[in-house]
Order: sequence, then C-alpha cells, then structure tokens
Amino acid sequence: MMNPNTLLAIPLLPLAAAVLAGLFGRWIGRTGAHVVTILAVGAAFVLSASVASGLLSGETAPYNGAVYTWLVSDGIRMEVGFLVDQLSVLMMCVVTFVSLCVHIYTIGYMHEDPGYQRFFSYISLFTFAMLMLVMSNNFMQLFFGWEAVGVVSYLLIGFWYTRPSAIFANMKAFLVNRVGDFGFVLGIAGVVYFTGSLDYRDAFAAGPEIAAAKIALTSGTSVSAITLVCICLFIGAMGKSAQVPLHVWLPDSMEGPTPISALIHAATMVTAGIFMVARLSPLFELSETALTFILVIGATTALFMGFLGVINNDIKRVVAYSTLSQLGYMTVALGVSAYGAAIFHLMTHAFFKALLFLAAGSVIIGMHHEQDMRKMGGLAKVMPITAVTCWIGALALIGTPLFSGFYSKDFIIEAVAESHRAGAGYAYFCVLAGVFITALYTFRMVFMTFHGAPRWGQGAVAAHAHDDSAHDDHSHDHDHGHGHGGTPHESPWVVTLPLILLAIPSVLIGAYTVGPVLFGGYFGDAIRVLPANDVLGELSHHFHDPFSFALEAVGHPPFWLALAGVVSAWFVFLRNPQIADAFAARLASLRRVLEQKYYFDWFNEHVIAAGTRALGRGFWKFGDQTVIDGAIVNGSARVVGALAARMRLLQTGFLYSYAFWMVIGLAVLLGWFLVRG
Amino acid sequence: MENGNNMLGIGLLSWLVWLPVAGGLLVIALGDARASLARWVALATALVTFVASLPLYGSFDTTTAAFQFVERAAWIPAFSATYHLGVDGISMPLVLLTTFITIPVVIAGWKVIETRPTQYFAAFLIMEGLMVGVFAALDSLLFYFFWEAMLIPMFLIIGIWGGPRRVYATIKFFLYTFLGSVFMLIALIYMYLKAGSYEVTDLHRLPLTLTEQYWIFFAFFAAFAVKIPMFPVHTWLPDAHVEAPTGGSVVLAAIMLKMGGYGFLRFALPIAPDASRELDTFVIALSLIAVVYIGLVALVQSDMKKLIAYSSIAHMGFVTLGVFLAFDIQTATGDLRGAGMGIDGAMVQMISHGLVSGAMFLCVGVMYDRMHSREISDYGGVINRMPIFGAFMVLFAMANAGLPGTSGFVGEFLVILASFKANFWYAFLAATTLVLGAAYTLWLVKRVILGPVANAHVAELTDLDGREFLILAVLAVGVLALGLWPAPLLEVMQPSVQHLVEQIVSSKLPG
Amino acid sequence: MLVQILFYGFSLLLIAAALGVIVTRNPVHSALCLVVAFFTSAALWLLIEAEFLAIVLVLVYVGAVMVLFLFVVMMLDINVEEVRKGFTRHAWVGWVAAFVVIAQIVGVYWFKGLGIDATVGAAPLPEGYSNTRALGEVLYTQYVYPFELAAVLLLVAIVAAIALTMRRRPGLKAQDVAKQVAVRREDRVRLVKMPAERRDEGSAP
Amino acid sequence: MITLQHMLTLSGILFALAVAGIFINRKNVILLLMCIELMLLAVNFSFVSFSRFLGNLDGQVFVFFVLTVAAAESAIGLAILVVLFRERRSINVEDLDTLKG
Repeated sequence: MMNPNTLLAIPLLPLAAAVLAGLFGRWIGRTGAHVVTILAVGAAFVLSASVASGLLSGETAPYNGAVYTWLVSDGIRMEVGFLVDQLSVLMMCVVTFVSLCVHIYTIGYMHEDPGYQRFFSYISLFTFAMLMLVMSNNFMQLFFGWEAVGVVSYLLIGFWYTRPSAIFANMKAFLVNRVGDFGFVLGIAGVVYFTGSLDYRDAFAAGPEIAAAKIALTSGTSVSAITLVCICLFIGAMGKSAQVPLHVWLPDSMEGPTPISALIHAATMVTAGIFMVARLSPLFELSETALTFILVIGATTALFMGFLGVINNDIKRVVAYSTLSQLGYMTVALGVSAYGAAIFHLMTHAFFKALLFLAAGSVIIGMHHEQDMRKMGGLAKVMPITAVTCWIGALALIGTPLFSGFYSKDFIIEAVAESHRAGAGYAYFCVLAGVFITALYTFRMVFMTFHGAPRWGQGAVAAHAHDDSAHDDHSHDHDHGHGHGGTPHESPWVVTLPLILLAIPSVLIGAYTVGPVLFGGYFGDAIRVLPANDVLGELSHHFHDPFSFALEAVGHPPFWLALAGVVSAWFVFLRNPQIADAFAARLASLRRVLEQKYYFDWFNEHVIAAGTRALGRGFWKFGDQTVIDGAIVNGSARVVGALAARMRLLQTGFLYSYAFWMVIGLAVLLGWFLVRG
Repeated sequence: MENGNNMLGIGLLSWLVWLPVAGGLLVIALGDARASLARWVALATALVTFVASLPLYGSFDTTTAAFQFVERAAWIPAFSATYHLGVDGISMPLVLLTTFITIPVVIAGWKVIETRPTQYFAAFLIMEGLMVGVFAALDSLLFYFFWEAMLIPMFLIIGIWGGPRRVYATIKFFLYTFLGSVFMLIALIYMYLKAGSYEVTDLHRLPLTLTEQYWIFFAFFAAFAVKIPMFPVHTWLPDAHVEAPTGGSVVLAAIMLKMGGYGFLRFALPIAPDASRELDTFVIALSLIAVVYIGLVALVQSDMKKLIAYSSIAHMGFVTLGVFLAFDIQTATGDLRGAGMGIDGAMVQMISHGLVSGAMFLCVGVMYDRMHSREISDYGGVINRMPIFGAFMVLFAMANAGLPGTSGFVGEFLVILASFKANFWYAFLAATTLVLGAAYTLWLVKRVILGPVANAHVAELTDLDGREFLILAVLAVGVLALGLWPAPLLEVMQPSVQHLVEQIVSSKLPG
Repeated sequence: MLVQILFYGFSLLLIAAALGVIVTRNPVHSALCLVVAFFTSAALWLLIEAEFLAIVLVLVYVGAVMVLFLFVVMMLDINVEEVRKGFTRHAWVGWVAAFVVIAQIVGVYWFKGLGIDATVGAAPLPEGYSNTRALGEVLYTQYVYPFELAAVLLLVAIVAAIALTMRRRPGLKAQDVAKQVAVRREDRVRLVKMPAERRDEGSAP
Repeated sequence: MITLQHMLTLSGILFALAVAGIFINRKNVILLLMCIELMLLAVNFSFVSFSRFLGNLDGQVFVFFVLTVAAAESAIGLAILVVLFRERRSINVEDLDTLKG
C-alpha cells in the first residue's frame, strides 16, 4: 500500500511553490522563485520515481483512494482522489522529469524577462494541474485537471500579454479547447447517466451495460450509447491533443515562451488526450465505431500536419507541426487498440520533442530571439552542444534504429499493419508516408539551422525585418546583456544542462523499456484490450530483444523511407537550394494550400467566428432590440401613450367641467337606481 | 422546530431582517453632514449582520427538511396573515449570500458616491433586510410584502445614482417586475380564498385542479421569470445594469435575480406540480434559448456591463433548466435519480453566480471609477498598469466561463450531468455554454485587460487601492472555496432538495 | 298650524336666498344671501327640534365661515364684470341639470320609498329631553375617536391656511438665530494651501 | 304637520339650486365655493331630517362632522384662493387650466 501522504505531496508541492512564487514573488525575489519551484518540482520527481520503483518492483500495489469528497449530490459522490497504477506512474515520472528540465532551462531562457517569478509560478502550477490530471481516479478530477492545464496554457501562451498575436493565440487555444471540452463534458455526462458514478472503477465495471444501451437522439432514431459516449470523450481529446480539425490552436500557441512550448505543447499537456483515451481503454474497447473514428482522425493528423512542417520557416513552428504529426501517430495507435504503443510513444516523444524544443529555444537565444530559419545556417560551429543534442533529438524523431523514437514509432506502424479495423489501410498509408515526411522536415530544419553557409551576420540580426510576426522577442530584447548584433554564441550551462539531461533518455529509453513496457505486461490492469483487438499481443510473438529488432528494421520500409527523407532533405535544402525554389514555383497552388494550412484558420475566422458574431448581432439587434424591446415592450408603451393622448382631451383642466362630469355621474347613478328598482 | 437563537426575545431571522433596516434608518438620520461616520455605521451594520447570520449555518440541522429558526407572530389577523419566518436548506444559503454580498457593496460605494452618500448606504442596508425577508418569509403575503418593498430601494438606487439613461432604465425595471408580481398577488389571493391561509406550507398542501394550477403557475411564472430573468422577458436587465451604480448592479445580479429561482423552488413547483409537469418543456426550451441565444448576444456587446448582464441571463438559464429537469428525468429514466442533482446544480449556480457576477460588476466598477467609461473599445492593456487588478479580473472571468476549481463550474457541471439524463439534446445545448461562455468572457478579457496599453487614459490608470483589493480578494476566496470544496453547501441543501423533489413529483390531482 | 306656516315661510325664504346666491352679480351680495340661507336653515332645524345643530350652524357658519368669505371677497380686488361674463350663455345647462337632479331626488323620495314611511310626522320627544345632552352623550362616548380626529383636522386646517397665506417679505432684516447657532467652522474659514514662493536666485544679492 | 317628505323635498331643491349655481357661475371660484357650501347645507338638511324623523341621533353627529370638515375645507379653500390671486391677479376659472391633459 502506498502512502497517501506521499501521493498527496507530489501534486501539492508544485502547487505550494506556484502559490509562493506567484503571490509572494515580489518578496522572495528571482532567485527565491526559481529555487522554490525547482526544489518543489524536483522533490515531486523524486517522489514520483520512488513511487514508480515501489510499484514496478512489486513491493506496493496500485493505489486507488479518495482524498476528500468534493460534493455529494443526489447520492452521487464526487471525490478528489488518486489512482496510481503503472499507467499514471509512468506519466507522473515523465511530467515531473520534463518539468524539472524545463524549470532549470527557464533560468537561462527567461533571465532577463520582467515576469520571471510569474513564469515560474505558472509552470509550477501547470505541473500541479497535469499531475492532478494523470493521478485522478475519477472523471470529475480528470476534467478539473484537463481544464486547469488548459487555463495555465492560456496564461502561458499569453505570457507576453502586450503582444497582440500572443493574446490572440491564447484565446484561440482556449476556445478551441473548449470546443473539445464541450464534447468531453457530454461524454462524462453520458458515463454518469449510465453508471451513476464518476469513478473510473464503476464506469469500467458498467462498460458492458453501456455497450448494450442506446441513446435516443430523436423520437425515432437512437445510437449506441457507448459509441456516442466514446466519441464525445474523444472530441475532448481532439481538442487537447490537437487532432484535426481542432488542431488549429497548437501552431499559434508557439507565441508562448519556448520552455512552455517544450513542456506544455510538446511533452505533457497535448498528450493528455492520448493519456485519457488510454486510461479509459476499457470503455473505448467496447466501441468499434469510436475506435475507427479515432483511427481516421489520427491518421489524417499524422500525415497532413507533417506536410505543413515542410514549408514553414519558423523553427518553432516546424517543431510544432512535427508535434501535431506525432500526436497523430499516437492517436493512430489508440485507434488500433495499441494503447501501450501510444503511451510508449508518448513517453519517448516527451523526451525527444522537449529536447528539440529546448534546442530550438537555445538556438533562439543564441540568435538573439530570431526564429526565422532562413536567417540561420552554419550554427553547428558556434553552438556545438546545442547542435549535437538537436541531432540526437532529430534522429530519435525520425525513428533511427536504436534511438528511442524508433521503437515507439515502429511498433505503431507494425500495429497498424496488423490491425483489421476499418480504416486501418488508410491509416497504414498515412503513417508510412508520414515517416518520409517526418524525416524530410526534421532534417530540413537541422540542415537549415546548423549547417550550410551562415546567413546571419551582415546585420540580419539587428535589422529584425521579419515578415513573420511569430518571433520570440521580448518587449525589450534590444537591451539584454550579451552583445547585441554580435555573432551567435553557445547558451549558458542552465540551458545546455537540460538539453543533455533530455538527450540521454532520448537515445536510451526506447531500447531499455520497449520490452517490458510494450510486451512485458507492464500496464497490467491499467489498460484493457479485448483479445480480438490485441495487435500488440500479436506483435509480441515477433519481438525478441531490442537490438535484433533494430537490425531487422533495416529490412522494413519505414527505415528506407526515413533514410530517403533525410537524403532528400540534404539534397534539396542543403546541397541544391535552388531545387526547393523550383519545386515551390512549379507547385504554386499546392504551396498556397499548405501556406494557408489547408484554410482551416481562414474557415474558422471567416466562417465560424464571423458567423457566430453575425448571428449574435442579429439576435441582439433584431430579437432583443427590434422585436422584444421595440415591438412588445416599448410598443405596448406606445399603444398606452396613444390611447392616453386621446383620453386626455377629456381633461379640459376647467373646474366646472369636472363638476359637470360629476353631476352627470350622479344623475346616471340616481337614474339607474330609479330604473332598476 | 424552534432553535434557541433568541436575543431579547427576538428571533435570529428577525434580527437579520430588521437590524439592517434599523441601521439604514440610523444612517439616514446621521445625514450627509456626517457622511464619514455614516459610512462606518453602514459598514458596521453590514458586518454585524453578516456575523449574526453565520449561526444560521453553524447551528443548522442538516438532517431535516423542515423549516428551522422559525418565528411566528400575528400580523394582519383580518386576513389571517402571519409574521412567519424560517429557513430550510434552500433559503439558508441565499440568506447568507445576501448578508455577505452587502459588505463588499458597502465598501465599494465608500468613496465613489458623492451625492447623498448616506441615503445611498441606507438604501442598500434597508434593501438587505428586505431581501433577507424575502428568503426567510414563510407566509406568502409577508413574502409578497418583502418582494415588493425591496423594489423601492432598488428603484431609488438606479434612479438617483444611476447613469445618463437611468430614468428609462428604472421605469422599465419597475414596470417589468411589477407587472409580473401583481399576477403573483392575484394567485396568492385566489389561493387564500380557497385555503383560508397565506402559509406557504398550507399552500403546498392545497389541492388544486389542473386548470387552477395552470393559472397559478402562469401567475407565478410571470413574477419569477421576469425576475430571473428568462427569455423573452429579460430586456430590462441589461438596461438596469448599465445604468445602475456599481453597488446596484452587484446586488441586482448577485441577489435579486436569485429571488426568481428561489420563487420557482418555493412556490411555483410545489404549489402547481402538475402544471409544472405539463409545462416543463416550455420552461426548459426558454432556458436553453437563454443559454444559446443570450450567449450569442453577449458575444457582440460593446458595453462591459451589458456583456456581463447578458452573461447573467445565460447563467440563470441554467438555474431554470436545472429546476425543471425533474419531470423529464422521471419520464426518461423511470426514476428520480438525477432530479435532485438538477436542483442542486441550480442552487449552486445561484450562489456561485452571486459571487462571480458580483465580482465581475465590481471589477467593471473599479475600471469605471477611473475611466468613466464602460465601452470595451476605450480600454486595452489595462493589465500593464493594473497587474493585481488584471489577475483578479482573469480569475473572475475564468469563473464566469465555468472553469473547474472555481464556483462557476460546479453548478453548470451538475446541471449538464442531470440534463443528460433527461434528454441528450438538452445536455448538448446546455454544454454550448462551455464554448460561448468562454468566448464572450475571454474576448472581453482580451480586449480590455490584455494587449499593449491602448491609449493615454489607460496609461494613467493606477492599480487597486487597499479597499478595492480587500473586496475583490474576499470574493476571490469565496469563488475558489466554493469551487474547490462545494460539499458543505450541498450538504445543507440535501434534505430540503430531496423533500422538494418528492413534493414536486407527487401529483395534487385526485386519483 | 303655526308650525306649518312657519315652515312654508322659512322654506320660501330659504329657496329665495339660495336663488339669490347663484344669480346675483356681486359676490358680496351672494355671500349675504348665503348668510340668510343659513339663518333660515337654522330656523327650520329649530322647527324640527334639532336645537343644538341649529345654533352650531349659526355660530360656525354665519359667525366664522361666512365672515371669512366676506373678508376674502372684500380683500381681493376682483373685477366683478369680468367674472360675471358668460353668465347667461351656459345658464340653461345649469337649469336643466338642476331640474334633472330635483326630479331624480324627488323621484327617489316619492316613488322608491326606501322602506320608510315619509308621510308621518316626527314622534314627539319625551318630557325633559335635551337635544344637546343627547348629542353630547353620543359624541363623547361612541364617537370620541372621530371627534378627536375632527379636532386634529381643524388644527391641521388652521396650520395649512396660515402656512399657505403667510408671506415672507424680501428685504426684511432680522437675525436667524437657528442659523447662527448651526454654523460650522468650515463655512466661515477656508484654509488655503499655497506653495512657498522662492525668491528669484538671480536677483538675490 | 311637517313630514319627512317636506324636509327632503326642500333639501333636494336646495341641492339642485347649488348644482345649477355651479354651472351658472362657472367663472368665479368664490361663488363655486359658496355653492359647495350650499350643497353641504342640503346634505345636512337630509341628515338632520332623517335623524329626527327616524329617531336616530347618529345623523346629527354626522352633521356635526360635516360642519367641521366644511369649515376646514372653506378655510383652506379660501387660503388657496388668496395665494392664487396673489400669483395670478385673477380668480377666473378659465385662467386655471394647468390640469389640462
């Protein structure tokens, strides 16, 4: 049995640090703020690791218990509680570790920003919220963490709140997420409808019941309850994990400071949706339709978002599109019931993508907050540590054998190939093509940034003439400490240390953990797969050890596709840049579609947002002002007024006429009295 | 049951009703010449009343649905109307909300009100007493008396200390609410003639035919729907809010709107259960229209107060939705599990909306005091000059958007959960508030709080002073506390809500 | 017989006086006619043995109210001719109305009856009966509250009449003691804060 | 013998004359006031007569109160008249139409 107090301490330490740094930042100072938060997050990591080792060694059983009762309504007890099993402990370790690295990195990245304490407060708060999310044992708390990470993300994307693009991006992020939450809440409501409880345990137990039930949509039609509930829940995941068409917020979220992009928009928060589906696998397993839906959405995201990475010139956005694409891979894995593979990819991706983001951030620092790759090149000479770590991250990302990304991604592809679910063929094509695209854009970025002839110097940095507003400059970036307008330089140790810390697992963690995590029954009861859907079980027959698997991979198409991607990147972008220009000119229309990001943003802004506003204005002007206020309220007043204008002619103002009417009245009364008898 | 909360032979509830009234009269008596003393007296009265109301919670018996702290005395023997006060789990939280909200209201008017300050404070104190009376009255004539009497101070507050179009707004407000409530009086008199009593509990037991129930229901509906307000009788609220001074808006949004919801729970549903069952689709439809339609209307407002006023209407749509779900839940699922959840959600939503909308109006007031403008376009980048204020504003905006961890989430969540049981589409439409609520609130925050400093006026803003910080901090604590641990609130309501559910699903018709 | 002669005589006089009130051109004459009407009414009331009210009528009306009327009429400088204009133009309406009212009232008395036999005389009063005493007994017991209220009403009327007609003449020089006592320091003394002026450095020696 | 009929007829005639007076003297406020006094007198006549002929003293008590009210009324009425005259230099009813709707 785990000690509940330890578990309680894991999320509460970062919360306490966040409160301390946020509310009392002025008193504890900059150093105080980062010391407090780093200590708290470090302690949370150590505790998580100890819990994990206890659990993995089999000394302690998974924990499932309530902390306190949030409320009791109508017999339904809503609690805040923890479920710590193999799945959540994995997430806890990843979250706290990446968070710790980002905390350290932030010291260097933000050291000249006036909102230093605020930033540390936010990221600690985020760590708290994310931990609450993954440790939850019920839907209510899951939703709480879900929204809490959303709001911290909102605050962090808008961290530089004076920049119009940032505050636009954070609102967009929150609203798109809210569209997802709309579905998520409906899904939760559906679960409560059938189980009368918010607890995972009760919901899973009632799974077959839900599967048998139907929900009436109109008086005549009804749909399978489990499908509706699961799709609703997955819509929540689509928002948070940025799946098409709710992905539009993620590229814009790069307006936030780079550590945030690494922590929230690559490693942890965006994977909450993946985590949620895996967590709720006992429900999702029951609906073939919902899983097909997931599969198709994921595959689409994986391929088509990758294309966008190929044409973007903003270093952070390239990484962001790569994140979208990789999230698509995870979703595909969920869609073929390979939940373990999804979580495994989530974990490896967290390390190497955080690494890539932080490396990009390091480049951005070195380039004095320049993000346009067209103004970089040849940086490997001046920033060797960053270049090496970035190479490691890139190799992991494209799935080079023996690197962590190889194992996770390759098994997803294998799992899709094994699956017989509807849409699996389409998904297989997408993920395979995605491998090539991934290699292409990743190494395009690497080559354009670190290799080739330097395109900086020549006043390019000082000029700051960008056509792209998405650069990472502070409000006062021109007066920071190190030589402005000078050559790029390697970042300080607080920046490079996290890079190295993250590079190690990026290389190793895949090979070390693939066996136990994917095939060793690591997840135990945490993930449930129906025997018919168990593609990973199928794969386990072919798997012997990581190294022979890596050797075998040379004979498989993904390896060659990735290699082809790297080579074409080298050839097109480094060796003969004019080829890229020729392609661009030849395929102008395709390029426009890609540059417009398939017109999703255009559609959202001009159709959905504008339509909503027009509808609101119509309701207001016509419904409220014209019909209700104009016709009914003031209209009745006008009728009364008009009647009164007629009636008032009777009021002559002369005493005798009033007297006359009184006498007439008297006469009439008396006459009536006489006549009536 | 009789509690021993008597001082000087006067029951606790009577103290809560008449102490603020007496304090208000004292404040008036002090006169504008001694305004500063009068302010302190007003604050002291509000504080003492709040502290005095705490035992309502402390010694509340959570095991019973019966009325507690009951006081009873003859009032108008000729009509057998009694002075009968008492609270149950439904009215007690609302009484506490009333006594609580008055404190920030008094503090908020501390320096801002320059014309006739003592009368301003007196009006709020007297109104506080009358509002407590509304929630505590167990005699329907007494209820009606408080209900109407309370209009007078509000009328004066908007009419004297209001904005440029205050006369239009006051008259609209007064006529709307008055038109509604005279129908209620007719219904009360009709039932008095049948039952020979104005006692609320007697009216609950009064057998009525379906036709009678229809008429009575519509009479109550006219009164309560206007007050809440429901679509399409909501248009007085934006005007009243826009013209009212900050304190007036706060009381209006935080407490006065709740009287409509309370009225449905205390009168319309238990007295006319069969008519309510027949008409529930109608009310639910109007509630959902309020959520969606008003949400969209709120989105395009250019006046901050109007925007918040419309958002109040949308939020109150959740109250009526939650209250009227019971019948559809019974029809759809065959049992009553979830009906109580809808009412719980409605109640929490009322309390929470009291805190959140009050805080939002106070925030607008803080800005209005400095800039004398409510137009969103006059602002931008306020947080650059007022970081502490900006933090509060973002917090309350998030609460308004129903973020978990704040009180705004609890009620909406419970109502959506309950409405799924009644009908999927109810839940679907209700859940649109997640998007719409976030859209209009965050867009407001984006345009007003965030961004670069918009103009020279914004550049001259100064951050909160101690007084403003205090009231916003107190409300922020309330919002967070209720959001993180609503169980204590739900606990006191539980027996009363269960009792109410049983009451409204048992038909009054013979056979 | 004597009673009947007196009744008819006074009645005719009363009607004549009432006519005089409404047709004479001079308000003073009207007022005097009204006085006559009151006197004859008092006489008629005496005839039906309502002595107390007869005397009160003379005292209150003739002694107080009518004097007030005459006083006002004479005090105000009224253009009689102007006022009397239009006298004849609408006179017929008046007469028609009067006729209708008479017809109706009489109709009610004579044809409806109201369950009262109106043709009998009054019952003779017992020996030693005092109208004043009987009235007093009722007034001070059963009607004591209304009686007090009537007293208050009169007081209010007095106050109101005085308040309405009293004029504060402008230019009257007198001390307002209440104002003097209520005065506060802030009304009289104003502290003005002025920045210290620095002597110009250049011109300093 | 004087009967109730006699007295009531007289009262009716008196009332009718007062009504006629209001129409005839439509311009002079003082005369209107006098006509009202005359009406009250007619009403008092009825009260006294009923009281006497039906043997019920309450009627006379009412006359007492009517007299009180009439006195108050004429005092205030004349006071208003004086104020009015001071303001307008006229007591012509046709000049007084501020109540006109």
